[in-house]
Amino acid sequence: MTDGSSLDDPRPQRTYLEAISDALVFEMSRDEAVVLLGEDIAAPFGGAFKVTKAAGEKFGSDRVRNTPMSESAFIGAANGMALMGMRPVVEVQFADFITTGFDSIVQFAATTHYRWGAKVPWVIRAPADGGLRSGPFHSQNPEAWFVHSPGLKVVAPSTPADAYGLLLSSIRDDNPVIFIESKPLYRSLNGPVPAGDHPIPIGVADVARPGRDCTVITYGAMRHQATTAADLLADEGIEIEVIDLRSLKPLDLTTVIESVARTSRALVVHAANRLAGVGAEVAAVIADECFSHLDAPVKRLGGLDVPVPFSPPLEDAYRPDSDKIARACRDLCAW
Amino acid sequence: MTDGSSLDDPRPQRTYLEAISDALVFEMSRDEAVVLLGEDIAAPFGGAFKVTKAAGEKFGSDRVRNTPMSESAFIGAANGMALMGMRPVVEVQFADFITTGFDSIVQFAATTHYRWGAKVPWVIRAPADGGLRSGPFHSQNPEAWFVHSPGLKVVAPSTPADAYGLLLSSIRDDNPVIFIESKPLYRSLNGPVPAGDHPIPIGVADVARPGRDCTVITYGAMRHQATTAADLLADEGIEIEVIDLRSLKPLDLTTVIESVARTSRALVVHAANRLAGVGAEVAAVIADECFSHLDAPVKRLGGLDVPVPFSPPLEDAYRPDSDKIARACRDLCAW
Amino acid sequence: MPTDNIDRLLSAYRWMQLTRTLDEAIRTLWLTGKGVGGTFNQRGHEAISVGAAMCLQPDDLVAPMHRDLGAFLVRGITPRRIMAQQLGRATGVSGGRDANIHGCGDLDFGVIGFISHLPQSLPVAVGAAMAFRHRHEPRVALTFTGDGGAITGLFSESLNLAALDRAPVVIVVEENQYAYSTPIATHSANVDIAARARATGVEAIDIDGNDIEAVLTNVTAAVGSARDGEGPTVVVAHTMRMLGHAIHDGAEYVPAELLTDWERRDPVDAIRATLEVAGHPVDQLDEIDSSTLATVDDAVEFALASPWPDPSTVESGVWA
Amino acid sequence: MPTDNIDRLLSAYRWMQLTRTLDEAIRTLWLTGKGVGGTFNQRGHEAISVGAAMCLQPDDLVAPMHRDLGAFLVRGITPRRIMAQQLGRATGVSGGRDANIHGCGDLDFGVIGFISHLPQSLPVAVGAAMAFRHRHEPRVALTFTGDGGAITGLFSESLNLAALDRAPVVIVVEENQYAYSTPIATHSANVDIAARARATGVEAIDIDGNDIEAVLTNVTAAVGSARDGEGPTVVVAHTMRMLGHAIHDGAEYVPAELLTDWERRDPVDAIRATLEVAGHPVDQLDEIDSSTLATVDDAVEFALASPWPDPSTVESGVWA
Ligand SMILES: Cc1ncc(C[n+]2csc(CCOP(=O)(O)OP(=O)(O)O)c2C)c(N)n1
Ligand SMILES: Cc1ncc(C[n+]2csc(CCOP(=O)(O)OP(=O)(O)O)c2C)c(N)n1
Ligand SMILES: [Mg+2]
Ligand SMILES: [Mg+2]
Repeated sequence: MTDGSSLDDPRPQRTYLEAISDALVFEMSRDEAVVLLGEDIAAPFGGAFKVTKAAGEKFGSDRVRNTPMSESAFIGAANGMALMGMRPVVEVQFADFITTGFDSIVQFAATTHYRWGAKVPWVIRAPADGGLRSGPFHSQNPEAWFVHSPGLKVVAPSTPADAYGLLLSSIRDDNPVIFIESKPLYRSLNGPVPAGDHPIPIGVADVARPGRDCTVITYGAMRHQATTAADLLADEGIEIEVIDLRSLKPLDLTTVIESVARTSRALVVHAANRLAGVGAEVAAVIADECFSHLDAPVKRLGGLDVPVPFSPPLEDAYRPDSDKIARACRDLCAW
Repeated sequence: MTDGSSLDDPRPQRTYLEAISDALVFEMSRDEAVVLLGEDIAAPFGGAFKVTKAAGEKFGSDRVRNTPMSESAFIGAANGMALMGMRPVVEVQFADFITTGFDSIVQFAATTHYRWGAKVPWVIRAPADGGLRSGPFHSQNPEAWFVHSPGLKVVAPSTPADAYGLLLSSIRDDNPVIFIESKPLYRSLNGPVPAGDHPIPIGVADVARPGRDCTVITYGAMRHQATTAADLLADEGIEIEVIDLRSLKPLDLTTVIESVARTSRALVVHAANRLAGVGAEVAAVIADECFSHLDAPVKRLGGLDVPVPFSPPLEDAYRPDSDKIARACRDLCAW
Repeated sequence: MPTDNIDRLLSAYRWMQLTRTLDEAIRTLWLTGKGVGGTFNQRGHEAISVGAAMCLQPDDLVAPMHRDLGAFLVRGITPRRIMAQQLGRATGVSGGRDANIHGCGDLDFGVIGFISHLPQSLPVAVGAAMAFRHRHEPRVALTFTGDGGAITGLFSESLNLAALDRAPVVIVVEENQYAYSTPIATHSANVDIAARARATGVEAIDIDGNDIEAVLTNVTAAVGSARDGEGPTVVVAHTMRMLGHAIHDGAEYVPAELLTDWERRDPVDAIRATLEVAGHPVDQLDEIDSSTLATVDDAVEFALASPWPDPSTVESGVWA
Repeated sequence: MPTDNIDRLLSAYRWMQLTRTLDEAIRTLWLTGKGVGGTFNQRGHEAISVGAAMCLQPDDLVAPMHRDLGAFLVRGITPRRIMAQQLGRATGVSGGRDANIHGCGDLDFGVIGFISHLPQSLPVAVGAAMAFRHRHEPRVALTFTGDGGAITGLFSESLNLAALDRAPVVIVVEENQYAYSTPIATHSANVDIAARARATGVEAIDIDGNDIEAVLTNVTAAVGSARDGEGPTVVVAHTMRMLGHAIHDGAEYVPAELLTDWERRDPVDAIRATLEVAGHPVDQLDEIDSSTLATVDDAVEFALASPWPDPSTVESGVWA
């Protein structure tokens, strides 16, 4: 019940992965223009993580299409399909391989509407994040690159319901959307997901847990580390407000600023490398906009400035977790 | 005399471009292992900007080598050459095209030493920045992507002397270095450059102008916009300290923090897109480390969150300049 | 020559002369200091860009590159809009946002606005063709690349995708002997681009890119076969870039004899000669030339009198 | 069979058996829950990875990929270090920083540590070969890629670079009929990889990748010709991946008959049969098998007893 639902919630319980799979099937049923592209995604195999298996079984290989290992070309082809009115949803096998198609994303897709007004409505699904002992090339969090690139939207859900609702919105969005999925949540996280047509708007943060002493701003798998930390701290009498950004571009700064103006303390947390990460932007905005409200400096936690290491003790040292978050919050509250 | 030298300085006056060309020739004379790679760089043509013309004429096409339009492969080949003890200096024709070789940079070169201890001592020279009415694909400032990627160094000189001295150090550095050149300075900026062996260490900021009222932290072409703004403001009795970071990774935060602790006000400026740019990191660090010294929030100026537009009125609106800097400093000082 | 043929050639002559004249006008503006930023030269490429675009139907799609001024014109993007685009005006195709003929896209005319990163138009055209095929639409996508673009990995990846899908796409390679300052033999170990294309599994032919009839005939066949479900074709059109890579480039690296040789094969001269030999009245051709000149003069005037974009709009439209 | 040949084959048998046995030990550890993260399967690829690496001199360089356990071993990276690497221990090749056989590089043995992004080892090997040629060193670089890797743009770009420079590089393509779950005919419009390679301007040959003698003979020739300044060669070694792509993959998508067919062509069985037919005493072969088993057992024991990396070192060494 990591996302606060109750046991008698009538909505079906789905894993984070199933929620994504459901959203693909729902959108493909609703809109013929939606096709899926990626390596090994067609049925019966259904992709490295099986996210597209249900869609492939239902819609066949004409709409769930295997591609060669050619990220530049097939993301480029998605650009062409999208310009012709289709809505391709591309899976890069791991988020780490998104760099192989970088030009087609940040140079072509991102700039097209600004330059000559045409729409490039695709989604790239990027199975990201670590904690799974997968090493430097199967654990990356590439979101900051795309937030920095004008013309993209970037979404990073942390619950099954958000994954479902935000994927519906991302597919319907007329812009190229980078959809960052958190691999460690795929099968470990269950939650209620409303069946049917329930999009969640891009650009609205979620107050995952209210609190008055300090705001933790985060997204993805770290949302759950933050709420765990908040549980710990509640026992110590410290009430943490946890804000899940959900969308990294556009950023819902209104919700963040309102919260920090109230709590006067802020910690920004993400699993991505801290240095020049999305958290730097969020922290800089908070420090600016909440200047006269802050009782302590805005702090950040993120991955260290090294490639994501493989070995468990190294990866644990690399990666933020609930203990590190709790420690940082305690320090902030004692400031 | 943009860099504060006096007319009777005995050192030769060189343009920013000549200084880079000189550094290449000097290092190639000093060290056989240095070779240049890139599109159209060989003599007699000497590259899109002629930066490698002198080197090509002196050392021939064996050491100044034309490559096909294959950024992934020739940066990949530079990885192999560097691993074998050479010191390739790669020119991407415009910084904008660095994305085409992104994998070879952020995935291979950047991670190698951390993963298995081998050195990849190359430099990629990236003619960057705008203001020249060159449009979205010949005006980019890609540095933030590389600062966010563990394992690279990122250098961005703003004067002929710094370009010369930092390029010597970059070529001698045992790590992959992204060397961001500012195209608008190539031929417009003259300054004294010491001939011979005068490397400038990577990771040391330069106080371009001392002041007591507010610190402007910047780099590249914006250093000169900032010193111009400082001149303007001096007439109004406002004394701006201008810090030129020179290296973006590693960042010399000591110099920055010492300054802001003294002036109590900070403005971070760069020509690159502001959103999630390097300035966000710098601002977040200042806001944190100088928390109890700040009399006003840390502000940022940067490119807008759009592709660099072509038309002069649009590009001027897009890009920071001395007026915008002066205005922001006035606001800060009036805070 | 049958009348049909004559009419088609006359139409080609009109477009080629317009391309040539507009290009010369742009060049003049730049050389007299009235340009904004840089711009590309088109001379020598007129038969290819015009001829290939003429083989398409209105519903088809074209994804040009920087030597394809002719293709933009044939598709219906007016000289006024193009000239205003070159000069960064609000009335230009991209409203001053993109430079020279980059970003000159308009889906109303089935034209993709290209980016600098070469050859990014290629996978885009392949993807468009995949969409046509997926929806069983009888449409074709056509794109262009240079010899430099044809040595990139993206070229081989895009051809493979196209071949796997039997996508209705035609790829015209403008083999003009140079990529910027680099001769083809310096950048390509195998200069036989058609052979390289065939090895990926795509049909390929070589044609004389200065011969408009060769372009019209062969690209029409390629487009037809794509439309008939026969899959992609690469058409390697051999030509010579007669001026520098772009306006700033004097192309001193090109041997003078090479240019002299190719000057004799000028595509605009050649089509005119063909028409004259076929007995077409010279005064009618002259009449085309002078009306073309008037059109171009009007475009220049229009562009110079056009407003700059409003800087307050700079942030609008980054998202749809 | 001449003694020289027998000795070479015996040596190959030793390395192939070591590769097979080590791979099986890794598999066992993983299937019994003692693994860390994922790991790749090697079965079927032993003749290629071992044979190709055996054709190199100590000063040569190899840039392997994820099916090349044999190449790491032949170069001198010990089973202990590899097993400790697999288990993320401080004593592993990368000290716990990189996963399975990624990042298993050691320049003392002329081995490049590969990254996941395929086929990034290719341009690196080409660049190394360019360095050798530039410095007039009689050294050769050898690299491997799969059939999936051979359809990437980076493959064609790297081959072109190599051909232009006549770089002393040998590219072994491990054509194992699948890229993960995708059959070669689904990902490559032209499955004739050698033909594609030749079109880029590189010599190419096809060989039976399960026949160690074919690998040794042909790669030796390719390496020799590279060393003699004759330029690059692509060796397409045809084989079959006999298990899943990686430990988590049951490969249900592979037709059973295909595996049955190829089981009969098992490269380790084949070399043993060849040696037996050549009259080599069986007990001596059995003796190799049992000493190999002991070596692998020792490696497992060593690795399991090895310390984890010290977390306080996590930030060290990102820069040289
Ligand atoms: C990926 C990439 N790298 C570099 C450039 C810079 N550049 C612009 S045009 C050009 C040469 C293109 O040659 P070719 O494809 O033969 O076309 P041509 O200009 O000859 O018509 C180069 C290198 C680019 N546009 N894209
Ligand atoms: C650029 C890139 N995209 C995707 C992947 C994910 N991936 C890992 S191995 C693989 C298949 C490789 O097939 P092949 O090259 O034939 O080698 P094999 O595994 O069959 O030996 C894929 C798609 C990758 N490693 N690199
Ligand atoms: Mg060309
Ligand atoms: Mg394979």
